[in-house]
Amino acid sequence: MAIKKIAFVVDKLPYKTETSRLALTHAISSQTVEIHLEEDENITPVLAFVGEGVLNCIKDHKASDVYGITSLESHIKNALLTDIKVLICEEDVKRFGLTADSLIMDAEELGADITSELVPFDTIMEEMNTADHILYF
Amino acid sequence: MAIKKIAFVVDKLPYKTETSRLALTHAISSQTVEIHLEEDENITPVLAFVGEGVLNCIKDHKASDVYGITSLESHIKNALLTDIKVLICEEDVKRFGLTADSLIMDAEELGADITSELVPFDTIMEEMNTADHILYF
Amino acid sequence: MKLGVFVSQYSRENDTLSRLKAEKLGVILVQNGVYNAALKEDGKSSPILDKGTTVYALSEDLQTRGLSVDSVDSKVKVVDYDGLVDLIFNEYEKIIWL
Amino acid sequence: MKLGVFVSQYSRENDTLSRLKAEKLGVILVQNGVYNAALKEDGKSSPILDKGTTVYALSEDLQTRGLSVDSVDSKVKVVDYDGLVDLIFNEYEKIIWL
Amino acid sequence: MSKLTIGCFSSLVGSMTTDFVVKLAEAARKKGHDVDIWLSGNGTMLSKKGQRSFKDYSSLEKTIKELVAGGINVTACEACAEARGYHKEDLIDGFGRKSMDWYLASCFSADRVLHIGGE
Amino acid sequence: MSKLTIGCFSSLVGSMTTDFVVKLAEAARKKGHDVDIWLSGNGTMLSKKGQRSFKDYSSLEKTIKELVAGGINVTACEACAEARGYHKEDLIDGFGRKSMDWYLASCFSADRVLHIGGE
Repeated sequence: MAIKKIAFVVDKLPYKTETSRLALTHAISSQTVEIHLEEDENITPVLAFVGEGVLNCIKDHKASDVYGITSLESHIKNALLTDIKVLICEEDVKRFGLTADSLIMDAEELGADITSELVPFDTIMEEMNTADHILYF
Repeated sequence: MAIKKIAFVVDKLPYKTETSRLALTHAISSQTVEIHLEEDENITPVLAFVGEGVLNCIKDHKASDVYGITSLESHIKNALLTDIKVLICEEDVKRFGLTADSLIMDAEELGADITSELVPFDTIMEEMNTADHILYF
Repeated sequence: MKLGVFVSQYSRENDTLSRLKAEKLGVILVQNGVYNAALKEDGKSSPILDKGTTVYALSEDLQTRGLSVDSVDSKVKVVDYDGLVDLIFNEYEKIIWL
Repeated sequence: MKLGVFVSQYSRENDTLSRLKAEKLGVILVQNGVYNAALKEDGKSSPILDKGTTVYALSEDLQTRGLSVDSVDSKVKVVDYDGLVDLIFNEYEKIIWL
Repeated sequence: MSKLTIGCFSSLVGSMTTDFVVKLAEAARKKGHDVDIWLSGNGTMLSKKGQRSFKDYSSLEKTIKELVAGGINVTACEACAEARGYHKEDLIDGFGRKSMDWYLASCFSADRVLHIGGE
Repeated sequence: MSKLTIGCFSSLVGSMTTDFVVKLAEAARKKGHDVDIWLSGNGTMLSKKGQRSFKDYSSLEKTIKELVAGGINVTACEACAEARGYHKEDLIDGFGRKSMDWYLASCFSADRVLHIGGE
């Protein structure tokens, strides 16, 4: 069985452009990629937030109330719901004075089984190292 | 006679987006603005390059040869040809290790009478101060 | 001149802002500029707040990004779109957007 | 991993670049990234050139901006689009664009 | 009553700049000000008819048409639009299409100008 | 022969990113490589038919149609295009329009991927 790993790495702020949003929607589209592949082929996505990208993970976005658009928060929760590994760089979280309490760590209310993981940058680097391709958003 | 001064200040690099190009084309469009105004009204544009914006003024752009598009250089020369005051911040020029020799200082070959001026930032600040409106590109 | 400067990006170093001189200078944080109002990078609030100018931040853009009004530095005045209109017409004569 | 990093912007400080670790790391300056190859801001060449990695710059993007190949720092190898293709396929396995 | 001219150059579908412009114009109008909006560069995107409304994108066509009906002037740069393949028939009803000097003339008569640049 | 997939997300009319993508694809094709180009976000602009050619903007429609005729695959993100008001009939002949998973499948079979992000 041929499975390829693609690392989606987000280091841009939310809402300035749609960069981080497209990272999320493309990662989630791995759920339907089989229709384009052979029977024994698949893709495993891994999603990592680094640098200013970790600010996408601050919880309680009001983008929908204020501007009528889906928030990055809801995209991240959808990623968890579809069992995509979500990694957040702990050095950057610390640098910005944030803690797990202020971040989107789970999507329990949607019924997601997995949670976001705060990990050292080296862990994210290792994911890039073992990925077949890196999409750097 | 009511004349208003508009300061076009460029602090963005060329070619990344069309920002600096639009600053030039809008400044030059002051030449035809009378059609929208009363008989005794007019606009005096002043164009200033500051910060990384001064890099627009490096001469000898090959944008046309390489990518088939008008260069910022030809826009700046057109501005001089239409007698628009062109100011370049001398502190920034110095910071980037440039001199007047490496900059677009005139458009003699097109028959322009005026030249670019290397001036201290304070002079540019004073132009902003006396302008009616500032368009910061 | 009374100059209002919209800062729309999160960048703690802002060369342009630090060079501007005006009789009255105000900073208005919008879009990703609002991170400057709330984040303490390496434990320090944004240098933009220490220029001695009045600093405003747009409440709608704070909320969009999950930044509560409570998390905003005490130096910053929070305004909404209505408040922006009043700043533009009543407090400043010229406005630039960085 | 053999990682080729396209740098498309002029920014002397590059947090991302300084964190990346790879068995083989190369920097490829394109678009406004090419200013890093030629400018000496405050008399110093760009810190990006001092990372000990091989640095390339795209000749077409240098010329577009009025930067002659002669003005490029001696640490930088100048390549054209043809050369980029070879770098992508022969020198690196994975590529990212900053 | 004073006049505000907003030049919107940077906006991309998917960024929040057009949203900002529309909300600011709405708030200014409510307070009785005149508002001109100039769309240039990628900002001309806002003038394109028939943008499908998705939850991931703010859908501004309806709001801005109401603003135009309420007296706001929205004009797009003709050359910038054509360069993007937006022709006359693609323009939202009620919007204008002019050359760049229109923006300067609008600034001439404006009490305040907010020029939002290109990045 | 190897395959290069290029994801072009950032490109704006007026920036040089689409130019970069087209020139790189051309050079790779000349050396015998397969090339897939995925246009997403503002990159979908490149797929819009009828962009008028001005000297201030690189006009890529002719070049990229030749590349497609020569075997390069160019596919635009359907949702991103619709959100911008680019409908099926606006698509340049020979280009594809697919959902996002197409890009991942293209990456699956690619030897090299150059993903150009959004700013």
